[in-house]
Amino acid sequence: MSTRPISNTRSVTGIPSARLITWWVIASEIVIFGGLLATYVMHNLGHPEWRAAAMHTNTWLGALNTFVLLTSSLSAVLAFKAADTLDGAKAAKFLRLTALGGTIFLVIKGIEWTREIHEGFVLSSGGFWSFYYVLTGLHGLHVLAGMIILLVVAADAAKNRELQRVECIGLYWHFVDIVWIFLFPLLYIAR
Amino acid sequence: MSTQVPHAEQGIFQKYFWSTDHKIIAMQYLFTGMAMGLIGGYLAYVFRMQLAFPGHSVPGFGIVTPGEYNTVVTMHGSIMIFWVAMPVLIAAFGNFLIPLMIGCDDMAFPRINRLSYQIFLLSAVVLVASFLVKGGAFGGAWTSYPPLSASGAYNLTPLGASLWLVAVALEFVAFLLGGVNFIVTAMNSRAPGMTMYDIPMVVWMIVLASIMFMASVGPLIAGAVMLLFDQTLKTGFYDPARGGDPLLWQHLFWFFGHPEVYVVLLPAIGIVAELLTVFARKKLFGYKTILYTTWATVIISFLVWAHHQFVAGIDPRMANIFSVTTLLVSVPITEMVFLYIATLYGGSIRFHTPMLWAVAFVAEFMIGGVTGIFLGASGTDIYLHDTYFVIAHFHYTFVPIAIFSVFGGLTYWYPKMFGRMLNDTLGKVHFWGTAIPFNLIFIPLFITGAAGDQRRTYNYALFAEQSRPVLQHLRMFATFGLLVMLLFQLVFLFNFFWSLRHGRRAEANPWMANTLEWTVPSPPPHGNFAKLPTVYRGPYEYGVPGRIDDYWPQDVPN
Amino acid sequence: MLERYLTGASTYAHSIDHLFLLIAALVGFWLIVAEIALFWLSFKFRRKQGRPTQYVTGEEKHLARWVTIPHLLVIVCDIVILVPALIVWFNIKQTNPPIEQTVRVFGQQWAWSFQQPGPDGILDTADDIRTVGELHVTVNTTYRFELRSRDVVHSFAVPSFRLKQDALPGRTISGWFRPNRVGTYDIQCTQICGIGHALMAGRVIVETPQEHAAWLIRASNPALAERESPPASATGASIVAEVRR
Amino acid sequence: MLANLTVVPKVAPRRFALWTLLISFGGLGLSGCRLGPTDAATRGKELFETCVPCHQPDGSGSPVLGAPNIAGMKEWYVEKQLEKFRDGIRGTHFSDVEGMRMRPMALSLPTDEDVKAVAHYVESLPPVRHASSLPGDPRAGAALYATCSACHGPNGAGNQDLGAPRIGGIDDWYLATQLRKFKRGVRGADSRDFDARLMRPMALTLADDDAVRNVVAYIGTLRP
Repeated sequence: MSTRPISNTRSVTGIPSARLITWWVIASEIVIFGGLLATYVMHNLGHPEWRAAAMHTNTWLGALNTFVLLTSSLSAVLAFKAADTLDGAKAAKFLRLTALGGTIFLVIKGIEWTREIHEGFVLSSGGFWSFYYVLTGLHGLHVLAGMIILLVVAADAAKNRELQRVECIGLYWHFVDIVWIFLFPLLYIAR
Repeated sequence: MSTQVPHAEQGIFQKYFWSTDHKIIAMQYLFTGMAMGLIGGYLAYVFRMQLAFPGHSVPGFGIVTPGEYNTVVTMHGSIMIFWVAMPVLIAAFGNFLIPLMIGCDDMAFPRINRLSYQIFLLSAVVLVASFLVKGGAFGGAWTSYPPLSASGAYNLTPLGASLWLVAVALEFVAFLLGGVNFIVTAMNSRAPGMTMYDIPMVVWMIVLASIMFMASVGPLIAGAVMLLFDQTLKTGFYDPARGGDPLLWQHLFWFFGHPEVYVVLLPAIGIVAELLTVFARKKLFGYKTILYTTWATVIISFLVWAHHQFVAGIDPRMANIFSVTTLLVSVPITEMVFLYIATLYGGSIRFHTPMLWAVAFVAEFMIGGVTGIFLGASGTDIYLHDTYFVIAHFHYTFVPIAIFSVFGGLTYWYPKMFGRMLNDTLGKVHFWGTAIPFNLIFIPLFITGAAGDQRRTYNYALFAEQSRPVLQHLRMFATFGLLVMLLFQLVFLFNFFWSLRHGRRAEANPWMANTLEWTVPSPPPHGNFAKLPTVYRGPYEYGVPGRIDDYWPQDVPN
Repeated sequence: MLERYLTGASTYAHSIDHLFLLIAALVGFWLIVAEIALFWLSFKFRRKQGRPTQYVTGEEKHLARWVTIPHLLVIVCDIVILVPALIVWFNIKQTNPPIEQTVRVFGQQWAWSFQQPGPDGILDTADDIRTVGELHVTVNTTYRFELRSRDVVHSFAVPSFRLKQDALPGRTISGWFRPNRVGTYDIQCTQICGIGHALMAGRVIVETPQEHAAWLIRASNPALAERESPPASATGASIVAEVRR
Repeated sequence: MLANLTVVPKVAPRRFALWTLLISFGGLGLSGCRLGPTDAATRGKELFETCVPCHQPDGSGSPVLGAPNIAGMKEWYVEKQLEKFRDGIRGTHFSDVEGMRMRPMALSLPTDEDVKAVAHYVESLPPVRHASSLPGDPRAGAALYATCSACHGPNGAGNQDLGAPRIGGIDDWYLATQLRKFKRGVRGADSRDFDARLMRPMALTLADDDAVRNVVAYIGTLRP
């Protein structure tokens, strides 16, 4: 790529621009998920019958997914530590491990969806299911996007380039993780 | 890691369509916005002609059927706010001014910037394409209330409704990307020595607008996805028969929609602050106070949204709270306007075209502001809600915002953008030909609104009270005003394109202004500054006692 | 003030009109003061040779109070407006005066229809009178309306009554009005409801008790009505001609 | 110090602006001439745009919206029905949901001449036939149709003198809906609707909904 503009290298606040913009992107994502979750919670309070629908989600698979995602976050932290010591190859290894975690998450999510669709619960089967598919689907898209970025960053990091990006994608991955931490109890446990 | 590397000669496509240079991207936003503005103006012409001569064929359009009328007003509203005011005020001026005014060579993330424009362009293309699909473009008002918008059987523009939502959602994403870039650039990439209070007001305002946009639009993006699913996948988020709630959309929409007004207002008043100080040769009266009042406005504007829904079936007790917060928002805004007026005190005012726009902005915006009180007071809103009084009110805010301040800004920064001066005489002809007819359009509409004319009505013939001849004459008068105003825009277009080639060459600082963009050649070269500047003082040091020059650029050591 | 533009025909029309007048007077005053200040300053401090700019930061106490004091006065005016505004709102939307009659209002694409008690005076009995586009009420009687929508959001508005309330599908929203002037008034739909939005016209006919009783007999006995002249509904005569008239 | 900003350029833009304005005003004036009536055929076609959202560009209707197939319907009948809608004779019954959607659209036609123009255009549309959508026994319906054939003709072609429209080739779901409306008095109850008041007792001879479907199925076999 061409050279970096000066504006990108300046840091008046003391926070590197890359980290700063990651935080702002996460902030805007929080508003999107926050709005959706708040809407869901408000509706859930007004519809006691949704509890019955929520009984059909598989708590065990959900819990397993929580575990998978938390583990992948751990490897994202390890990748950041490796990048901090300028060990690009190691960072890349951990990033790919994180992406693998994301893949497992999506596979399990896919199994869940398949089961639910087989049981006849689809997007249009009522309020709870509409929210369920929209929330998990939107989250799944974020996981997918995160995985792609993880792999791109890993490819660079393996050649010891752009190591500052390891931290940014790590932050983003934690955010995706935390969104799941909110989704899991709301969709699987609160019945 | 250094800039100032001489860039290889790029092809036309590389230079104008694939550039990461903030100035080119600003121009892309500006010209896209202007093109969309022409469409929006044409639509206004169509529905005003229909209202003045109902049932007659409108020259250049044909007979306006009820369905077409809905489409035309819906698209006029959507285009003017989302595809004209937003791109021009925030993106075009933001992209052009922020790096230049804070003294750096580009945005912090130039490629994100390019991506933001490309998504925006895509959204504009989707919107324009929606005119061509079967059933025509969406006709359920720019507020898009479900269940009307949620079902093709109700709105009768099933494809248009979905395309409209897709276009709006894409537009939001584009401005989120652009917005985080603005915020980070202004936070991190300022020239050495530029403290928070040395930032020119317009940069502050664009950044605050971006933060506000970011904080308000999220729920609506989620809401738009839900509405899209209601339209296409038969979910029931907004369908009361299936456990949904039509009011939910109204809350999500107005939680965004009201801050959105301030999102476009803030850059406009930022531009006006620059114009007033430069042409009055005055320091801005109470820089910090203006900043605090802006923050107050930003915060309060998140708490007023339900004043659009007083009679929408919300709990009537809630209306009291929102009535109070709505009148509360008038407090900081009034203070701000007073400070702007006070800035003129003791000045030495030059009435060049940009200054005319700036003063007209303040004068007209005040009318828009005070008429808002009638609508924020819940008692009178029962009667005035969704009448032409509302239309006249918000046009008295939006037209100064999206037209007056934009023309002021364009005439002021034109030499910096294109390296040539606009013709001042033509500029003044255009100014008077816009500002006077503008009042001719909307003052009659206040009266028809107070007489009960309801909005989005293509023909009042079935309403005995509304088809009184006097009201019809007022409508015709408003249409006359619009025609005159539209014609005078030709003067601007001519001036704009003629001056590109034939205008007098502009020196670096033709207006004797202080801010950093005037320290570089006009137009600025790629990379902006030959030597990156250091800032020694605030942006509005005009008429400082003891100096020979009445201005004191920010980058001059003493 | 609003009376000049449109007749008021219900008991609360006056309170809204007075509130409008109060706001107009207060904000009008401030608008004029501010506009005069703006134009006077623009004129007074226009560029003159040999008159330098004054260096004012806005922090100076003696100057800042020219902004602060008017600003405080504006806050006072805000409160003066707010209190009556909330009172008017409370009286119209939050109180329930003693109800004498009930009428059910339905909005649908694109007509207003009404269900009223028949001669027995009770709603939801066999003799209920159902009308489309026309509501007959008695003058000086307090009506409670129950508003419903059959499809999309509509807004039931009678400008002469200063009455406006959105109708939401799946919900019944009630309110009240008390007409105090005999005559025929427009019913509008003020919330966009599809391509027929502008044509969703109705009329409310405020009658004396005698007229209303006569209408009630006619309406509840269709056989009788057939022998009389057809009811005056919105005509299909040239709508261009109506505007020109 | 800013005095030299107003510069007289080489080409006088003032003169250009004047001409531009003059030409534009002139153009507007000329275009104003078009405000007068255009020829009826063009106007009918243009006004048909009002009907398109529900009845579709080819006039073949939309069952979802309850909009009948009107392509090729006779001008006299379309005009008569539009006038009935405009006068509040049709589309003003409390239970006539589709009629209430149609009435405002009929009212949106500016003049009676415009009604004629649209009706003329509707007749000029090539008729469209849809496959049947309701279950019904055409053989059982044939016997019932004897009552109808007196006015609507043995092949369902209609009879203008008797005010009977063509029913052959009309979509079955629409015929069934209208027969039910006649039976319930949703259509034909207005004292001014003479044709419909003739039709109502005929519809009442159909004993139940099976009879309605059967006769509609038989009408579906007619080729007028």
